[in-house]
Amino acid sequence: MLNVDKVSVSIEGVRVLRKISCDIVARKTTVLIGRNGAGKTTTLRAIMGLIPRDEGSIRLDSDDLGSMPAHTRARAGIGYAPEDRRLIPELSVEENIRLPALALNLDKAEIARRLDEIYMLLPELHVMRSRPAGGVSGGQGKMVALGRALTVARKVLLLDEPFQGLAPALALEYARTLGELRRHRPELALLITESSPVLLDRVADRTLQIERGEILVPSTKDDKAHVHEV
Amino acid sequence: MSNAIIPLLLDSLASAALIFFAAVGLTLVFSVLRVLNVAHGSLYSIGGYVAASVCLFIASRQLNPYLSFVALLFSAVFVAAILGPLIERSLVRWTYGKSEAVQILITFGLFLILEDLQRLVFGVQSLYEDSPMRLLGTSSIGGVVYLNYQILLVAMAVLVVVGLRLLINHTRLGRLITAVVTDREMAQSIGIDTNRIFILAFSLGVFLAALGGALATPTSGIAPGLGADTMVLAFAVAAIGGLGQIEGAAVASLIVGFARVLAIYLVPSLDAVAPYAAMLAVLLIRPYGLFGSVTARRI
Amino acid sequence: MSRPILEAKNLRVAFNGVKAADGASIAIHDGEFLAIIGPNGSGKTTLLNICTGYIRPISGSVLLDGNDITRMSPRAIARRGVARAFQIPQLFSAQRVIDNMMLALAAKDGLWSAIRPLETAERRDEAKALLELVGLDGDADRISSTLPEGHRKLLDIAVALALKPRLLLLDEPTSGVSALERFPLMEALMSALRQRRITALFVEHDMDVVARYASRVLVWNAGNIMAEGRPDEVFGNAQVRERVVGVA
Amino acid sequence: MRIILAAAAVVMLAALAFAAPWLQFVLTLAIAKGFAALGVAVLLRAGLISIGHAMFFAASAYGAAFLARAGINDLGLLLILSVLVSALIGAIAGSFLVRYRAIFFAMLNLAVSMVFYALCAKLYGVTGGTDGLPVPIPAVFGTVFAEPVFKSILFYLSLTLMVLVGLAVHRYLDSPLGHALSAVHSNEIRLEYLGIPVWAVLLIAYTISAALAGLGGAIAGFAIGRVVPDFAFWTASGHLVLIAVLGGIGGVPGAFIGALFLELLHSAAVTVTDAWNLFVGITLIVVIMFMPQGIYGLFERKEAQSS
Repeated sequence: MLNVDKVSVSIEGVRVLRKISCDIVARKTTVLIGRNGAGKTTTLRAIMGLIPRDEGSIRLDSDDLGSMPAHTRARAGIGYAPEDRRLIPELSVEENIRLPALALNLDKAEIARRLDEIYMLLPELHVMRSRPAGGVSGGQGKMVALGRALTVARKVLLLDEPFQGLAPALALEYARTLGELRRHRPELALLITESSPVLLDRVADRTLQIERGEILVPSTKDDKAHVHEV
Repeated sequence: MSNAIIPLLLDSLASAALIFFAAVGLTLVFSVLRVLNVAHGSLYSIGGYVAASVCLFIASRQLNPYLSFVALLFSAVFVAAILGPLIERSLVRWTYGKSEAVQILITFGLFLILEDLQRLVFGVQSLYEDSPMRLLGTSSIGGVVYLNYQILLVAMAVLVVVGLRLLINHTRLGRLITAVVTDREMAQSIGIDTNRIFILAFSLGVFLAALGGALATPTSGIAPGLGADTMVLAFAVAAIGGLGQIEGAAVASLIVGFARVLAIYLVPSLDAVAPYAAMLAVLLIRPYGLFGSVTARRI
Repeated sequence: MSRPILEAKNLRVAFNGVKAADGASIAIHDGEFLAIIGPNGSGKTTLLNICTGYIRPISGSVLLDGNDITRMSPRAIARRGVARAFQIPQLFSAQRVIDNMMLALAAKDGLWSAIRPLETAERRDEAKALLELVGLDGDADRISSTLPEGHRKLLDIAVALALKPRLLLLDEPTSGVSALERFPLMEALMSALRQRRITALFVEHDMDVVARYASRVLVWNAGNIMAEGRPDEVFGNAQVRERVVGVA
Repeated sequence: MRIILAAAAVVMLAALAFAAPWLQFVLTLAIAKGFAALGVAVLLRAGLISIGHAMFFAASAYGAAFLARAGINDLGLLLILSVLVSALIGAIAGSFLVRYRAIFFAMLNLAVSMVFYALCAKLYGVTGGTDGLPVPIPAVFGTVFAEPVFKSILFYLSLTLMVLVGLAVHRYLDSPLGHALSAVHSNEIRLEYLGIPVWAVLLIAYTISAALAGLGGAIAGFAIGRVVPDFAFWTASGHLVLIAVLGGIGGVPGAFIGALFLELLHSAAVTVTDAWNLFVGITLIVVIMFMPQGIYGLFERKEAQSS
């Protein structure tokens, strides 16, 4: 579905990604594992067009995303929840979740349908929907960011370190939600980055390992070994 | 007593309205684009030059004098439609995400260019055409005579404040602007075409500046150097109100307008000092302006 | 037990209605390596912010060697021998790695001593030695913003050590450091602390690190101390296991 | 290599002024503005952009005019006193301005300088209003020279000061204090946690930068023979920043290179076109967009390649 081909990215003259290639497949949850600074976030930002590429191509189905400005990703159906939430504090939780729908100029019925779906998956968002987003805790904020990404994600959902900074109890909760999401939206292609793979064991269909800006192609055995080591 | 106070208040209000027009575009552009446009004053004076030229043309051809009101408005639209997108795309866009020093210098370069272009196009003479002001005549309250044009200025300023607030809080475009103001990258990744918002916001800023210049010409005429003078005044007002704060700019305009008129009545030689003294006084007590705030850095 | 170096008494702090500290008191004694653990958002970083004067508590006091430092600036507290390494590394990102170190060393020497160049032979050697300790000696001449996240973290710690503190506060020293580098880093850090007789307090998420290195553990939850004691005691506590460590 | 280059440049300037005396005035003025731009460049290292330094430039020139009126007429004494005046004003203004950063610092400097400007222009009885004040030719070691001779002396004195003061500033920037100044731009929190008082680092820098601007202003006052309020107008401050950036803020020579470049270009261009600012504006934008290290950066890059 989403195809990343030989993409290289530099930040301030330093190569951060070196010719990475990977396929993000529909109906599968792909986990991109790597330590901090390995290039996980940069990979997602490159897919979202938030950072210029030195070379390589990014395609969604048959469309070349690389040549299009960043905001077209959302219209193409790629949802993205950055690690640091990035909500608009003065708007309510629900307004934050609705925002992408406004940007995409969806009609009222469609907005309502998507909101219902999100509230079903994340009932706690419904409870706090009228609270200002600036007043929710860090963990709850992650849920709101997930909800907002789901408003957009028709085809692909990118989650950047969703468990980073979550207390263990909340992390379990979040992992359960991802399981629910897989059941309700089976067609979705999920790409999740993570530095500690403990919690992903139950959600990951496939894992990719990224190290110093390169995606390794590990044998299944190595992969498993890595997962269990930590 | 009231004989002294009422004209003072009216003068202050009218002065505040003109000052507000000079500053509101600056503060609006800053809030959306995060760029302090040093060339803002030049856009104000270009609006003034275009409006004065058209009004002089209308007067010289003895066309319907009421056309000059249309001319004032359309001069501003004209300037904004041409210069807004042109400047944003060619220069201002390049500075996004760069340091303030770079932004100030690039727009200072633009200021130098626009000031000389104005001299080349409109010459070094001052232009003065006050038919719009004369047409509206005068009224009197309690024996105090004042110009109806001043009331029009105040009304226009109020209209702009209310209009901008409605736009930002109650329209789809306003929501998208809020998102861009808060977090550009997030706005892009949820599907907002930020470049479009930037062009719109910058052009709106240019429109407000040019409108200010156009509305001011009937009262004071226009001459070289106005751009530089307007710039510092706009700076002062925007800073007092809190950069990026529209209501803040309105309140700051009132303060500066009042300070200025008071100085003219009391110590005429200090009228030019008043706005900056007010700015200094406010910023020393509230460094981020009356309505501004700064968030602490997380560590 | 010896007299505490640092004591925070009856602290109360709140952010947006969330209580980061609610009347709790903590103390760090000479020679300790005290770990603070607890769920995210429970106010651990805030605790460090208070102890270093970055924020002021609503009520309560912080004592250093028995002297009240509650209302002092981070600068004044730093000059009294308390150094800090940050969760998000705080570096002079546009400067070279070695310049980061030398400026810290110069700060300790006193900036005003002379209008001599920052880079002197002995200062460079001293900086190199500290960089070697954290394994960054090969990166001395790189611009620090170009270091990978994990290495920036190490540099941040080395900068704090350059201040030759008596008390070092470390905010998640191993986060951002790869699993493989974690233990070597901790070993090096521990030996540096022992050698220089530095007392340390560290906030940490990696329970393996805590279990192996902490001399005492304090569990912080919702602005209060939930448990306190030797690592084995604390990890034996059922409540702690459930709420903080997370049962897999 | 760099020292040889700099020495060669200074010798060339001296020779140029000797061979073409009509250039002396332009070169003196360029060095004067170079001092002021160097002051701006010092603050730019900390990421602070001042759109108000023309105030110190003007204050010092006014100071020289007032002191001359009060009967002091020795060049050396006048220079020292007027620089002290601007340093003192700098220390006072700086003591509250250094609390601010970024755009707020820029705006407050602007505000202070505009109050100063407006006062100079309006207080006719004291400052002569927009006509300004004359700065008479002072005595040099007790001797009053004819104007052409004095202007030559002034030029060679400025050139000498450029070298001496330039070296001193270079030394300052290379010291821990100078490095701490650049560090303010990178990370103030870390500086505080190193126990370094940021305000003191900045106040010292601000006072030095005001003194540098003052030195330039005094020289300009003597060279022109008059000081007017426009010395302090915000566009003049803008030009100082422009010179600093044009030259390149990386090193001390940048400010002087920028000033020389601009002044020489100016005197060449005014004979051809009226639209001088148009030209400067375009140059500034081109330099910022395509040569972020300024003109001085070109030399540095060459050296890096050759070594």
